[in-house]
Amino acid sequence: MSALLLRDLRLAVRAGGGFGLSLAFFLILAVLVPFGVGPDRERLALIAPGILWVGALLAALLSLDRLFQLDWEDGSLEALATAPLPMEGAVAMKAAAHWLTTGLPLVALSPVLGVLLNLAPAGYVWLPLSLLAGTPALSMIGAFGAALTVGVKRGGLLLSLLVLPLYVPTLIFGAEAARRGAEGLPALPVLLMVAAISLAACAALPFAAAAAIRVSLR
Amino acid sequence: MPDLGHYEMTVLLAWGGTLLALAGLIGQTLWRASEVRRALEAQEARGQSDRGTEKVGGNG
Amino acid sequence: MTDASMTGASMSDALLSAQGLSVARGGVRLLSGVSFELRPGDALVLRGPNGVGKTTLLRTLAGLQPPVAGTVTVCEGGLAYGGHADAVKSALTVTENLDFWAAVHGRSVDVPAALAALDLTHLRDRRAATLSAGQRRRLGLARMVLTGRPVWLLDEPTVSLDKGSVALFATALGAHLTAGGAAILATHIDLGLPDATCLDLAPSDAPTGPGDAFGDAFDDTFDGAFL
Amino acid sequence: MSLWEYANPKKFMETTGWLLPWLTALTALTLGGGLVWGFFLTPDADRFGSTVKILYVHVPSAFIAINAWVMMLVTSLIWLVRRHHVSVLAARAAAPVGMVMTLIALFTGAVWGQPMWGTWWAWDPRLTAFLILFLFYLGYLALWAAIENPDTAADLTSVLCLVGSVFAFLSRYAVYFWAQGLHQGASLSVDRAQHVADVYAYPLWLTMAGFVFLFLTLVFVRTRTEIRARRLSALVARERKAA
Repeated sequence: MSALLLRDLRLAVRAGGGFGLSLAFFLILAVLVPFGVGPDRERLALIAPGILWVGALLAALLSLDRLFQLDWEDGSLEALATAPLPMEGAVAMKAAAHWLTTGLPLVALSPVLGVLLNLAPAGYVWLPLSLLAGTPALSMIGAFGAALTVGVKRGGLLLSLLVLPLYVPTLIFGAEAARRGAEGLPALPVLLMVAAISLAACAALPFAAAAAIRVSLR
Repeated sequence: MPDLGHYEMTVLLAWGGTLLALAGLIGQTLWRASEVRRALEAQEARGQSDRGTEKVGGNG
Repeated sequence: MTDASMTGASMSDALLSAQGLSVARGGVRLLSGVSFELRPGDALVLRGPNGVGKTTLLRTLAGLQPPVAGTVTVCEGGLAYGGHADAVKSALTVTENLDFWAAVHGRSVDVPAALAALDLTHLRDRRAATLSAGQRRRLGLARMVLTGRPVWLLDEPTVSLDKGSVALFATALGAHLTAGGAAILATHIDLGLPDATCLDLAPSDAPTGPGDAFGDAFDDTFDGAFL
Repeated sequence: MSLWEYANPKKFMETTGWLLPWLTALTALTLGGGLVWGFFLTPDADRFGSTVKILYVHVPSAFIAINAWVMMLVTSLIWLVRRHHVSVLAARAAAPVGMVMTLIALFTGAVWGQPMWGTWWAWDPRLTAFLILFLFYLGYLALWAAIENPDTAADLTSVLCLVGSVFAFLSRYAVYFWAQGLHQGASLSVDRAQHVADVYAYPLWLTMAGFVFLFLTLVFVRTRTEIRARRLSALVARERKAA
């Protein structure tokens, strides 16, 4: 299974792999928000954790519809289905590859963008921490959505419609953890909640996603 | 018409919206039911006619 | 799940057997009553007009799709499936593609052998995007050699291959068969395999496929009243 | 004859064939009676004034909105486990009804809260939970519409329904947690029916029964339509194959 992870990482970094795209999107979003909301530093500080969380969520969503689509089109998915590799494992590795190429860079970039939005000092610890705890869930739930829409032509829009409602708990707890951290309130319990959602998603969703892929391969 | 007092607008709006939505739902349900039913009968008729001897209602 | 090394599989028991198999596509039953047994060294060529269900049958044998009726039993460490698409990643080089599949199948020692079998050694560092259709097809077939699995299921393996490549593929397949493997091919051209048995597929006349439950008419009274 | 017998289309059509006239009459009776009773014959409540009449549409529609999804969850499970076509088609039939009921609950809830909150939409946790439920219904129906092969669509939507139910349940608590910060007026929640005085409770139970029967009638009619649509596509496919 690690071979699949390494292959996907190599593919993502190669030209046209789309590695930098979601990062660029996150950066652009963080730049656009003040244009929309106004340069008032107080107001920006208030909304910084929430906006950065929504930005990270949308950036993760952006690169999800290609997760299985490329393998579906060039026959790799069929070859993987008949390989000795369990499909659940393949899906988990794909989600892990997505997390490593998209989730982690977002976590790393979030403090930098925090500066643009006048994030409170404590936020520079808690925002990346909450994103670190939340992005695995974003990748895994997104992989499940991508598995559902792999057979659908132009499934990208449908994927967003299916996945965004599923993102609500992660977003609420994640953004709340970041906000409380930024305001100096006790944020650990909320952070644990986000981590719990991520762990539960990574434990259970590969089975649902693998089932969806087997159905789509029929 | 009962005297709805101060909140008349609110109550009428809520009830009006609900009845409208229910009417729309029931209407769409019945309309699609008859649509599909007519199309199925046409298809079954076509299925019967070109097979000639098939008994009615048989599963062809 | 250890791979049954080919020579180990005893000559008598079948590598793959299908009994009373019937397959469907999009709710319509294409083939029914397909039965055969595949012994080591056998090659089975599926013949029939386009759309009769060759691909659907191969996919059902590969386990990608459940059969509507009948059973498929495959020996341990079973089969490798080569579909229309060659499962080749354009962004990777030829060796990277094969290294990946070798790692997945746990056989990384055979990559040079697979490359040589399909005469791809001189292309080993070329990015797959720059390969011609024929070369990509040969890379896909090299993956089959790499899996080390006894039963090959090949869907139109020789499409877009020139004369020389077809001969190359035939020799690779011949080597696979003499080593005790077996293969089922859906193809139109004669691969010159001496003892290949042919299976001519005819469309099934049975009623419709999984949609059977909806096959029979209803005699209902209610809607007639006011619809 | 076990319950599963009803899952084969022919049996289901025959049974609903004679059942539906009675069910329609019962729906008309209970729904009509309940609404008339609730609207015309109940006195004004002391604090809420006549807005209490909105109770008779808000509470039942909210009740159906939630239970329609539960029914879809059960029928999806039946489809995944026992592969009965009728149960998954019943799920597909129930989804639009559930969605409309969610919309009604949202609309009436917002309208009811308006005098209290002074705005047409306050992020009240209960209403927000229904907003999320509405998105789940939307996603479910969109997935059905996006896939041609009916069996694949049935499987994928059933898996989505299972996973969606877990997240819908989780979202409900997340929203309650998230709305802690808000300072809310009197709670206008679905469970208000418990402490409502008897004179209001009886018509409420009647309208609740009316909505339940309406739901059943609509789901039966729509399921029959789905079965006919499947039979139509099966016949067309067979005709294309024979040609």
